[in-house]
Formats: sequence, structure tokens, C-alpha cells
Amino acid sequence: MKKLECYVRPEKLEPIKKGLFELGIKGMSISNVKGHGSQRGIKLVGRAGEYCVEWIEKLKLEIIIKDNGQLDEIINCIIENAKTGKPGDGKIFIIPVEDAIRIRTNEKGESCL
Amino acid sequence: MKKLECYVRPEKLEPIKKGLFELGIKGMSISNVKGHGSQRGIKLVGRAGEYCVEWIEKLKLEIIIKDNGQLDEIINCIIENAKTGKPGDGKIFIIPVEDAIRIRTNEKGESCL
Amino acid sequence: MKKLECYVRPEKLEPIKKGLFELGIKGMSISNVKGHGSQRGIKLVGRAGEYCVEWIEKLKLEIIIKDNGQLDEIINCIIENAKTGKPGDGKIFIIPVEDAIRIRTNEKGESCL
Amino acid sequence: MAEADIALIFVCTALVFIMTPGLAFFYGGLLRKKSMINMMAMCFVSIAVVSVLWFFIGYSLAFSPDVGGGFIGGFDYIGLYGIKYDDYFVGIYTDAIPQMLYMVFQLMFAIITVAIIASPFAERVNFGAFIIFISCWLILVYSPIAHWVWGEGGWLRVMGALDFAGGTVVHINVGFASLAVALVIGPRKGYKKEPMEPSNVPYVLLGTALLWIGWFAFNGGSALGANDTAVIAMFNTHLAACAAGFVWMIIEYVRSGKFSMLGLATGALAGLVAVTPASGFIEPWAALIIGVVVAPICYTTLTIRNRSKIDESLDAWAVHGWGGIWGAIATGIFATIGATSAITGNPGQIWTQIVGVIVTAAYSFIVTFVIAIVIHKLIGLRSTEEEEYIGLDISCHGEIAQG
Amino acid sequence: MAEADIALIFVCTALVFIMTPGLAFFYGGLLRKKSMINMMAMCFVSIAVVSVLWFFIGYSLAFSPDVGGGFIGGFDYIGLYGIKYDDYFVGIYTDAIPQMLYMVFQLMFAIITVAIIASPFAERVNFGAFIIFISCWLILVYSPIAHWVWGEGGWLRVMGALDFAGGTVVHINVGFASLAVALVIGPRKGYKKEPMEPSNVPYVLLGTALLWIGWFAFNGGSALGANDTAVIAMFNTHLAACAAGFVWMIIEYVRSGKFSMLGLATGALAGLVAVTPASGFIEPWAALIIGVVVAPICYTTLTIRNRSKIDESLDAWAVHGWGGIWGAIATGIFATIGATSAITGNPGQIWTQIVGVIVTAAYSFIVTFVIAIVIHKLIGLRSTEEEEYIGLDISCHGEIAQG
Amino acid sequence: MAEADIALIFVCTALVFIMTPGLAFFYGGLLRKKSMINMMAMCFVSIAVVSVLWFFIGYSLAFSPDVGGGFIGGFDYIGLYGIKYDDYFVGIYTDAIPQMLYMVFQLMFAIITVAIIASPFAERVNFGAFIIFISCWLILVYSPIAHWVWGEGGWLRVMGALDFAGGTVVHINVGFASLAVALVIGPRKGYKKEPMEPSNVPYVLLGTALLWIGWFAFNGGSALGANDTAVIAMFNTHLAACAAGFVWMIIEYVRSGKFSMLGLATGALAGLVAVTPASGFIEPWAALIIGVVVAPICYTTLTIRNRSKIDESLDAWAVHGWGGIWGAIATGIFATIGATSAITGNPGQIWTQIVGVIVTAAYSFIVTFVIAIVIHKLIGLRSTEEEEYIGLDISCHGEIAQG
Ligand SMILES: Nc1ncnc2c1ncn2[C@@H]1O[C@H](COP(=O)(O)OP(=O)(O)O)[C@@H](O)[C@H]1O
Ligand SMILES: Nc1ncnc2c1ncn2[C@@H]1O[C@H](COP(=O)(O)OP(=O)(O)O)[C@@H](O)[C@H]1O
Ligand SMILES: Nc1ncnc2c1ncn2[C@@H]1O[C@H](COP(=O)(O)OP(=O)(O)O)[C@@H](O)[C@H]1O
Repeated sequence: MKKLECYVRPEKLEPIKKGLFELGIKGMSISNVKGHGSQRGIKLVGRAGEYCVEWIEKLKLEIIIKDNGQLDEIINCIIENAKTGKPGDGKIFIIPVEDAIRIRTNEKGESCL
Repeated sequence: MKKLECYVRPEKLEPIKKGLFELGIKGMSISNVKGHGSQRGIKLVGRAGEYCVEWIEKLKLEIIIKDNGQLDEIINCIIENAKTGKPGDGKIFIIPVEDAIRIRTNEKGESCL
Repeated sequence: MKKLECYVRPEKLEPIKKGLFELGIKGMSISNVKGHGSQRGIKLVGRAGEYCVEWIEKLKLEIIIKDNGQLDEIINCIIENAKTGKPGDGKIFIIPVEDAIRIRTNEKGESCL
Repeated sequence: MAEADIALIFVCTALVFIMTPGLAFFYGGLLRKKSMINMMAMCFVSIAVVSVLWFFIGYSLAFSPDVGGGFIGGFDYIGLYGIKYDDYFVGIYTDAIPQMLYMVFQLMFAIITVAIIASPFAERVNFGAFIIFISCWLILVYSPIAHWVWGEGGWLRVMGALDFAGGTVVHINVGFASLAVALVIGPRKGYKKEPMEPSNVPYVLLGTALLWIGWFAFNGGSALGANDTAVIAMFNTHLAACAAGFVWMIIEYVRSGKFSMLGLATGALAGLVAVTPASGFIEPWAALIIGVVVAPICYTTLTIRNRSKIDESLDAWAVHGWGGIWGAIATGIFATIGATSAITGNPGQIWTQIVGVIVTAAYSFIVTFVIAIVIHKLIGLRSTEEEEYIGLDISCHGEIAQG
Repeated sequence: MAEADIALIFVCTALVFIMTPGLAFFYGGLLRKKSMINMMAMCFVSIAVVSVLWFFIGYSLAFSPDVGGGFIGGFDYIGLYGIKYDDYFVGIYTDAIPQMLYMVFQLMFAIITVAIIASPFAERVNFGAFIIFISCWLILVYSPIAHWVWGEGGWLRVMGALDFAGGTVVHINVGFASLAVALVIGPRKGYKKEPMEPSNVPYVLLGTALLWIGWFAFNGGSALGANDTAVIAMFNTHLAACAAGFVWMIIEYVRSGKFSMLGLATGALAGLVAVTPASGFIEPWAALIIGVVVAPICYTTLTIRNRSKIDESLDAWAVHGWGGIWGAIATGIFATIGATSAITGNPGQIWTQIVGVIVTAAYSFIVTFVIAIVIHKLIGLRSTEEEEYIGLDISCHGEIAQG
Repeated sequence: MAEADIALIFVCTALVFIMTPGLAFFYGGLLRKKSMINMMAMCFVSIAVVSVLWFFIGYSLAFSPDVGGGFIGGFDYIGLYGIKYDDYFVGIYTDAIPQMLYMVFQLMFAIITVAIIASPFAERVNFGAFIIFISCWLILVYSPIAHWVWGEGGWLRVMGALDFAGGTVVHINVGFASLAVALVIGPRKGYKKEPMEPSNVPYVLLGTALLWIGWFAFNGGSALGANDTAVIAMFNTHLAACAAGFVWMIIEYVRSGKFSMLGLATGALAGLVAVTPASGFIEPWAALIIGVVVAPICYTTLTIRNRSKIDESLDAWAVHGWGGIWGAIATGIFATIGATSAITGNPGQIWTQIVGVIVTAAYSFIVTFVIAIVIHKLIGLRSTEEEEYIGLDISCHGEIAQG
């Protein structure tokens, strides 16, 4: 099993979700993070004049998937739906997962994804 | 060391915490996530009529534990306290951890958990 | 590649960030968590009298870095900037990462950090 | 001159003012967080723009002496020229308050009306175009209709249409104008595909409370004096809101098993709308009936709108438009105080009311449609798709609702 | 008829109205986020339900001519029958304002009283049962007590008990009723085991501000006219709130080293409660004393309640009940304007006040207890355990406070 | 005695009261979340402290008969001694309202002034020292200046300086006092290095709305009666706010391409400030000009302050100070109603105004500086560095804004 940790633009959530659904991926979790990277920060406006916010709101998408050939397909799907081509599109990290348990049924292993 | 990432129902936090305390586990972190899985979504009500929210509020519990025999005990404890038997109870994922450092003391390794 | 998961005091974010920048680390993400550990909890005040909050607001800092010699330097930098010496300073966990992908460019591997 | 009347209308003006910020929170809480400030911005900018225009031209077009056929006022009060601060209003309703006070009280009505029209622009407005749009709309739609109903010589008034506090001018008008805008501007990206849940129910309730207290002043103050008509109008207003809010909540409960607060708030709003034209003409039992009946009416129109592809996002049409229509007709049925109606043996009043409804709705819809389409073609009423996805708070205002 | 009195009471009515949404935010902010909307819902539904019942029967029971022994009014004003919109009130206090205005001003008092009683239902209410409960409570508890104190021929009034703006009727009454409900309904699941921290302090402060401004109208308006009694009542109200809020904050500071704003807000509320029965009868220095003294009293009762197992969640008993008791007694000590008291050589007034306190508290507690237990047995006052754990916002209202 | 005047000023008092909670939200929303409650706490504690001190001594120093040279009042009204609740004010402005009402109306002015001064303490206050500071400041700065301008025999009044509703007393005064405090207390830790973004724009807008409605009462009520001066003052107030808010938004749009709502809110506030001294003396067109001009003035001062190292965190100096200065001068230019000015052939009035500005600003700055530095040396105006980093909400109040 692998865990994908994807940092993406919040406004891209819906297309990504749709894409993953079409691949049959249903289990996932999202949370709000703020990120820093090659994107320069966004300009916001105060009472008079602009200031730059260095921490940009991103969405962190966590998906645990089976360790089969689908991995690339899934990554491509996310890339496709998350890309704008401008700095700040985000990254995907792949992290090993040793096991999974479904609380409802005590099931273990890949079957519970 | 292992990291447990548990996605659970927010209302189950207190019993889980109590259970873990009884096992001597004190270090943990929680955050709010929204999740998607076999649970169908919940029905909310708008100005007139219902709509379905696909992203359901879950709690993500992160616990780094020692790599000793206690693992199963801990997992069972979480399952016990988090289970309702209905879809949406959540999952536990086990992720390898290479090292841990306690910032306060510069300690390294299992002793700092 | 390694992932550092650091649980730190929220008010220490700015110095940590500055320190990391000086080391050339620019990519990172933060999120709000609540934590439990050796710190006893903080006392808050209700309508009459105090109560103790067991879950303390912490910041979770996630940094994926290259697997080169810099690791220790980075960790020391975080420790230095996050330490107060009192319980609650937090911990750093090191988690293996298998791969990274930059969505904008489809780049893979260490180069995209 | 009656000092007490000044005291009351002074305060009512302040309370009607607070309705627009109230609407900002009501509307804002119903939208996604990423465009909440934008909605509030439309409400607040309406305050600024309408006030300045009202000073220059709006009040004159609506309330200076008629220049032809009861259709529109003239230019006598341009820049408030000719209104001395100590002139007492020698108008149709009262000579007890200074004209200046009447002017600013009426201004607050114009502001809230214009702010309501933000509904179909929600989460997708080109803010600059919105400012131009509301400027045109105030002059070409609001001021004329205000003149018809309230201006000396206004044709609807002459015809005998009853509208105590602005059901026609404000609510029917804005309801159909919103529909017209919705048709021109088109639905939000992802409408009906992506979730668009209300992001802040407490804000909606705060907005409801501010609208509600403002409405006491809106309807009660329309008596233009500290007298028993003001009192009865206030109580009727309150009772209709309570009845409608409760019934709406019950309808929702029957349908979905939930006691929806958005439902109660929307119902109360519908009740406030419906009782507006009747408020000073009826007795409390009639207000109760008006409130009870408006809930299923607007619940139905809102449901129909919801099922359609028309993204009239905050349902000004369903609630203000149809609540206003029912209110106008109900005035023809139930008026007993200072006016006659069906129940006092004048069934013809109902037809008079219906004429008022149809002409107002038609005029408002058509002229608004034309204004909207012209501006849309010239500069575009909508933000870009990217701005819309990012959210207008950041892309248009450079601000984040809660950072 | 005095137009200025109408103007003032009209506006006061609107301002007292805003107290109930204010309470919604005050209470709501003190609860966990998962049941915040539910608390607001109880407040808003109180507005709707009480208003409709007041129209049908509540006002009649409280204020129509006595039907026996000063205990309760009759059915003369059922459905407001017999109250013409232009009848001036020929009552005990004033003939300057229309009875309709007096009726709606009093309605706002009834609403806020009923809303306060939401306290022991917090986070665990069966919402349907709550609606039934408050309906019964309005008729069987509030209306009678209002009649005793304010009705023509009411026995407490005849006995000479002083209550300027409703310390007995509103606060002592609701405090002991809340205690009774708390005993019947039982504590929240996990009470004293799980954390139940206040989720939104700014909302509490917003609520405090709205309650405060409303209280000016509540107490000041109880003079029923634009006169110097209204003015002194308003100032006394403000001064007592300031003193009590400050002292409470200092007590907290001494105890825990923190300048608690929940403390200041609760103290101010206690001050507002305590000064209510005395507000129009006393001079400012007495208001200051009342405010200073109420803070340690209610701080103590609240602490005692906190240590007990009784989950009277938002402390209506500790703050309204005991603040009201102190206020009632203080009125017997300090009244100098238009009334006599201990300091003007009539110590017997204190005993009269105490009789009023005891009878009201006992009646309210017992009758409320009976109503609550009957409803609890028949349909259950509580939500299910699962609903409670999930939070009533989702399970009962299908809504999320901030999504 | 005029009942209608009582009715109006009673309500205006309540509305001016709400400005301070409004300011709490306005200021609070502009700060980081970790010190939001602290800012609200400073506003709320100002209500409590100023009210009690006003009762004991503040009102007396400001409004009891002069004790020498027009500089300060005496001790005649200590503890409101000698003010009977039914005394009518036989003062300079009016004999229509009870002195008690005048006293409490004025109290609300004192409260909001003191609350504005929280600006330079933002996110770094030693709360205990703040309470001491504002106590001294009320007595040594506010009360004297109020006496100069409004007290019978006050030297600025005698000199002929025009200040309708407190531009000098409130705004110039508080602006320069805030600057003095900022210099003493020093910038926040990390100022200009760490991000310090506004955390809640909707709160800022809520605060703006409450300030705005309160300002109707602040300026309109300063006519001290229900008359046409009140009306014109209210309308001028509104128009200036609208114009200034709109122009500020446009300036921001030109500079950064964004329609900033913080900009609109700040501009509206600047407009409200600037029109204050002129509000009852001018005609609407002049209010429009005052509003249009104040926006670039305060935009500039705010930008200058922003670029400096002075952390006058919420810009009371830039907005209130300079808005007030422009307003004072503009009064000398445009006054036509009940006063003369440059445009009515009395250019000397401008100089009189400027003298008032300079003396007030200098007195306020110097005395505040001394008070601040003495307190700072003795007990320290600042919280510890650690408290500041953790955030004052937790460290000083033991509370979390949204948990
Ligand atoms: N090394 C990293 N560790 C953790 N998070 C990262 C890292 N690099 C990027 N991120 C996350 O991804 C987001 C987008 O990255 P950024 O570098 O701005 O854009 P891009 O990937 O297009 O160059 C960041 O805001 C941050 O949340
Ligand atoms: N593959 C997955 N990756 C990440 N999160 C998951 C995954 N599957 C489930 N989750 C999380 O667990 C929660 C509960 O899962 P769900 O499938 O709804 O219930 P159940 O485990 O009872 O079938 C989800 O809401 C989501 O947050
Ligand atoms: N075993 C653990 N698993 C997950 N998070 C932990 C663990 N131990 C500590 N933390 C996180 O680190 C924070 C600080 O830890 P704590 O034990 O209080 O302080 P210290 O590290 O100084 O002893 C906690 O609040 C929690 O968020």
C-alpha cells in the first residue's frame, strides 16, 4: 500500500475528485494546510496598500491506495486535474504504508481500501 | 517506531483518548479533516429541501508509538472505542517512522515517545 | 527523500521558517493540530473559575527534503528555533518518502523539492 | 411640525440603514466562504453608490413633481437643490417631518432594494460592472417605480393601488429584476455539479435579526409619524414574520425531518416581505394569515427555482418577488384600516393590486434585462472563470474572510 | 395620547426584540460548536412561538381584567379581540400609548424570558418537545406571574411589591424554571468528563452588546413614556452593568490571574438582571451598589452550581435567578423615586419583596417541574444519545455552524 | 421640557453605546486571531471603567461650572451629586432634556473615545496598566478638552471654535493621544518582520455597520433635540461616509487593482470622523466634499504611518487624528447653518479652527505622552514578550477566540 500526499490548489478539488472517482478511487481525506514553495505568495490588500501573504492556502489530499499498477494512472489523473501550469500547482509525495485496518469490520490489509 | 493515522468520527475522540491513556499512550495529535469513503454522505438542509454533503467531517488522529508488541493492543483499543458498526467508522493506517526527536531535550529515538 | 513531521508551538513558526530559509529550504506546509503529550494542558477561564484544556494548539510542519547530509543540519535548525525548554516544545518525526512529483512540470524525484 | 414624528422617523431611518449590513450577513452566510466578502462588498458598495446618486438625481426622479403622465419625477431636486434643511414636507402623507428626513428615510429604502439585487451576481460578479449596473438600475428602474407608487401624481397611486411600505417598489421590483439578471449572467461554474453549501449559518441568523429589527422601522416608519398606524404596522410585521418562519420550518420538518434554521430564517424573511404592502392597512389576524400563506407559496417558488437551471443564487425572485406578489394581492383582500378591500366590500381592489403587480414585474424584468444585457455585452457582468474558481474574495478584493 | 411616548416605546420595542437574537449569540458562543445552531434555534423559535401564542391567548391571560383573586386574567383579549388599533391604553401606568403598543412591548418581554429558559436544554434538546414545553410554560407560568405583578388587580401588585421592569416576572421566574428543567432533563452525556469549552468568545461579546443595548429599552421603556423616569432607569441600568462586569472581572483576576471576558460579560449580565426591578425607583449611587454586590453573589451561585452535578448549562438559575432575587430585595432597600423603601423609612418593603421572591420562585419551580416531567414522560425532552454525540446542529437541524 | 427630545436622545444614547462594541469588532477583526479577544476586552473594559469614573468625577470635571480660565470644570457634580433625576438641563444648548440624559449621552462619547485609544496597545498590552492608563487619561485629557469645547465657559467655545459633535474632543484628541502611546509602548515584536494580517474581514464590516448606525446618533443626537438640525446632521454624516468610503475604495483600486473592503470600511470611518465637527453646520453638498477630500488625506497619512517604524497599530492617528483635523478646518470653510465660515464671508473662522486643532493636538499628545511614560516606567504598559508571542487571548484572558 502507498499513501499519496498531494498538496493542491483548493479550487481544484472538485475536478480531482471527479477524476479519481472515475478510476474507482473513493477513499480519501482532505485537510486545509498553508504552504510555501516556489510560488511567490499572493498579494492581499490591507487598509491602504498591498501586502504579501507568504503562506498560501492549499489543500492536502491524502489517499491510501493499493500497491498495484494503478499508481501511475492515479498520479496522472491528479496531475491532469490539478495542473494550471503556474507556480503553486503543488506536489505529490508517495509514502509507504505498512498496513490498513477498517474500524467497522476489523478487516486488515488492501481489501479495506 | 510506527505512526498510526486514524480517521475516526469526531464524536468518538473522548472514548478513544480515554482508552489510549489507560494503555499508557499519552502522546498524540489530532486534526480536522473531511473524508470520503464508503459512507454515503450526510443529508443537510438548505433554505428549502435537502442536499447531500459528500465530504464528511472526520478527525484524524496521529500517534507515533514504539515498535513493540503493544501495537495490536493499541489498534484494538482504538477499534473498540471508535466502532459504531455503521459505514463511516473510519480506518487506521500504519506508516513506518525512522526516527523521532524531542525538541525540548534533543533526545532521539524511542525514548522520546 | 525524507519527510519531517514537526509538532511545534504556533508562536515559533516565524523563527523556524526564517531558519529554514537560511538553509535554503523553501518547500513546506503547515497545518493546525491539537496535541497531547507531556505538557499538562493550559488553564483557561470560563464564566467563573478555571478549567483545563487538555488539547493544546500546535502547529504541524511538514517538510519533504532530500536524503543528503543536510538532514541533521535541518533538524538542528528546527530544534534551535523551536525550543523554549519547557514541556510542550514538541517533536520531530522522520518518515521515509518514496517519491515526489511536481504537478506543474511532471518532474519526478529529488529535483522537484 | 411634530417633534415626535421627527424623533421616530430619525430612528427608523437608522434602523432601516442597518438592514443592508444585515443583508450582507444574511446573503454572505449563505455562500461559500471563498466569496463571502464579495457578497458583503456588493451590499456595502450599494450603500455608498446609491446614497451619492440619490443625492444627485435619484430622489429628484422619484419624488420631485411629476413631469408627465405619472411616470417619472423631474429635475427639481437635483443635488437636493431647493430642499432647505428646515423645509417641512408638504406632501401627500404628512407635513410633520422635514422633507430632508423623508428624503433620507426613502434613501434607505433605495439602498436595501439595490443591495437585494446582488443575489444573482453571487460568487461571479465583475465588481466594476456591478457598480455601473446598480447606478443605471437605480435611475432607470427604481426611481421610476418609486415615483409611480409614492410620487405625487404617480400613476399607480392615482389608480388607487395600495402599497403601505413598498411591496411593489421594493420587493416585486427587485425579485423580477434579479430573475432578469440571473438569465443574463448565467449560472456559476460548476452549478449543480459542485457542492455550494452555505458556509455560515450563524451569520445568516445575525443577518435575519438585523433585517427583522430594521423591518419594524421599514414598515412602522412608513406611517411617517409616531401614531397608531406605525404601531399596528410594526406588530403586523412581527406577527407575519413569526407565522411564516414557523410554518416554513414545519414544512421543512415534514419533508426532511429537520428543523431547518435556514428555513426559519427564509420563512421569516418571506413573511416580512409579504406583509410589507399591507402592514398599515390590516388588523393582526390578517397579518397572521398573510404570514401563514406566504410560507408555502415561497417554499414552492424556491423549490421550483432550485430545480430549474436558473442560478438566481440567493432567491430574491422566489422570496421577494413572490412574497411581494402575495402581499400585494393580500392587501387587496384584507385592508380594513384607512383603506377598503375585498373584505370590506371592494373586491375590485384586488384587480387594482394585480395590475400594479403585473406592470411592475413586467417593467422591472424587461428594463433590467436590457440594462444587464447591454452592460454584459459591453464590459461583461461576470468575473473570469479563474477568478470565480479562486473565489472573488481573493481575486477581486484581495481579502480572505477568515484567514 | 402623547406622540413622543409612542415614538419612544415603539423604538424600545424594537430594541427589546434584538435582545433575543443577542441571547442566541451569547448562549451559542458558550457552547460547543456542534450544537451552536441548535441553541440559536431555540431562541429564534421562541420568537415565533411566543408571538403567535401571545396573540391568541398569552396577552389575554396576563393583561385582560382579572378573573379571580388576582391570580390570572381572563379571555377578553383572546386573539386580541376587543383591542382596537387606536385604543389608548387606559391602564394602570399610562394612558399615553396605544394598548396595541403596550401589548407588543410586553410581547418582547415574554419572548426573551422564554428564550432564556433554553439554558438547561443546551446541546441535548428534543426540539419538538421544546416547542411544546415553551407553549405550555408561557401559558401556565409566564402569563400568570406577569398578571400577578403587572396585571390590573394582580395580587403581588396589590400587595405592594415593587418590580419596575420585571425582575420577578422575568428573571427570578426564569431562573427557577431553568433549575426545574435541569433536574428533569439531566446532565449532558459526558458532563464533567469531557471538555465542554465555550467555542466562540466573540459571539458571546456580540450577544452581550445586543443584550445590553436592549436592556436600556427594557428598563428605560418600562417607564412607558419619554420622561425622566425612563432616563434614570436607563442610566441606572448601564451603571449597574458596568460595575458588576468590572467587579466580576476583578474577582476572576484575583482568583486565576486572568482578566476573563466571559467573566466581564457574565458580570454585566448579572448587573443588568439585578438592577431591573429597581431601575426606575433608585438613584445612580444605589445602582452602583446593586451592581457591585451582585457580582460576588452570582459568582458564588455560579460556582456552587458548577461544582454540583446539576447541568443547568448556561446558568440561568445562578445569574438570572439569584441576580433577580438580589435585585428584588435591593429594590426594597434602595427605592427612593416614586416609591418607599428601607432607606426612606419603610423597612417593611423588604419583606414584601421577599414574599414576592419566594412565591414566584416556588410557583415557577413547581409548575415548571410538573410541566417538564409530564412532557418528558410523554414524549421525552431529550434528544437521543447518538444525536447528542453527533451534535444537534447536524442531527436535529441538518446544518453546520461553520462548514 | 420636550418629550420628543427626550425620546430622541434616549435612543441616540443607546445607539452611541453600540459604537463601542462595534469598534471592538472593527478593531478585533483587523488583528491576528491570537489577540482578538484582547482587543475586544480593551473596548469592553473601557465601557465599564469610564462609566464608573464618569459617575464619580469625569462628568463633573467636564461639565460642572468652570473653575478657572475655561480650562476645567469643578467638583460640583462629583458622584452626580446635585443632579436631580428630574432636573432639566439649563445649559448652553438646550433646556429640553434632563441633565441626567445629557450626562449619559455624553458618557457614551467618553466611552467610545477611550476605546479608540486601544489602537496602539493592540496585541501587546499589559491589561492592568491599560485600566490605570485610561482612568488617568479620562480625567487628565478627555475631561479637560471636553470642558474647553462643550463646557460652559470652556475657552475654545468662548473663542468661537466650532465643533458640532466632537471632532476636536473625540477624534483629534484620540488620534494624537494614540500616537503618543505608540511612541512610548513601541512596536509589536516582529513588527514589519512577521506577517500581521487582519484575521476577520466580516467582523470588520460588522463593526463598520455598528459604528455607522451609532454615528447617526452621535452626530444627529448632538443637536440635542428632535429637530431639523438633527436631521441634516444625520444625512450629512451618512453622505460623507458614503463618499469617503467609495473614494478610498477607488484609490485602492487604482493602486492595486482590488476593490478592498477594508479600504471601503476605513474610508467610511474617515468620512464619519471628518464630518463630525461640521455635521450640523453644513449643507449636504459640503458633506459630500468633506467626504471626498478626507479619503486621499487619510489614505496618505495611513500610508506614511505604515511606512514608518511607528506601530500605531490600528491607525487612530491616521484616521481619527487627520480626519478630525480636516473636519475641523472644513467646518471653518463650509459652515452655513447657524454659524458663519469662510464661504459666508468669515475666513477668520478657519484660523479659529486651526488654533483649536493645534492646541488640542498638542495638549493631548503631550499630556498623554507623560501619562504613558510614567505608567510605563512604574508598572510597564506592555505585556511580556512571551505573552505577546503566545497571544494575549490566552496569556492575559485565558480565552481562545474560536476554539
Ligand atoms: N518540500 C515540500 N515539503 C512540504 N510541502 C511542500 C514542499 N514543496 C511544496 N510543498 C507544498 O506544495 C505547495 C505548492 O508548491 P510550490 O512550490 O509553491 O509550487 P510548484 O510545485 O508549482 O513549484 C506549497 O504551497 C506547499 O504546500
Ligand atoms: N483510502 C483512503 N485514503 C484516505 N482516507 C480514507 C481512505 N478510506 C477512508 N478514508 C477516511 O476514512 C473515513 C471513513 O471511511 P468510510 O469508507 O466512509 O467508512 P468505513 O471505513 O466504515 O467504510 C473517510 O471519511 C476518510 O476520511
Ligand atoms: N507520540 C506522539 N504522537 C503524535 N504526536 C505527538 C506525540 N508526542 C507528542 N506529540 C505532539 O507534540 C506536542 C508536544 O509534545 P509534548 O509531549 O507536550 O512536549 P515535549 O515534547 O516537550 O515533551 C504534542 O502536543 C503533540 O501534538
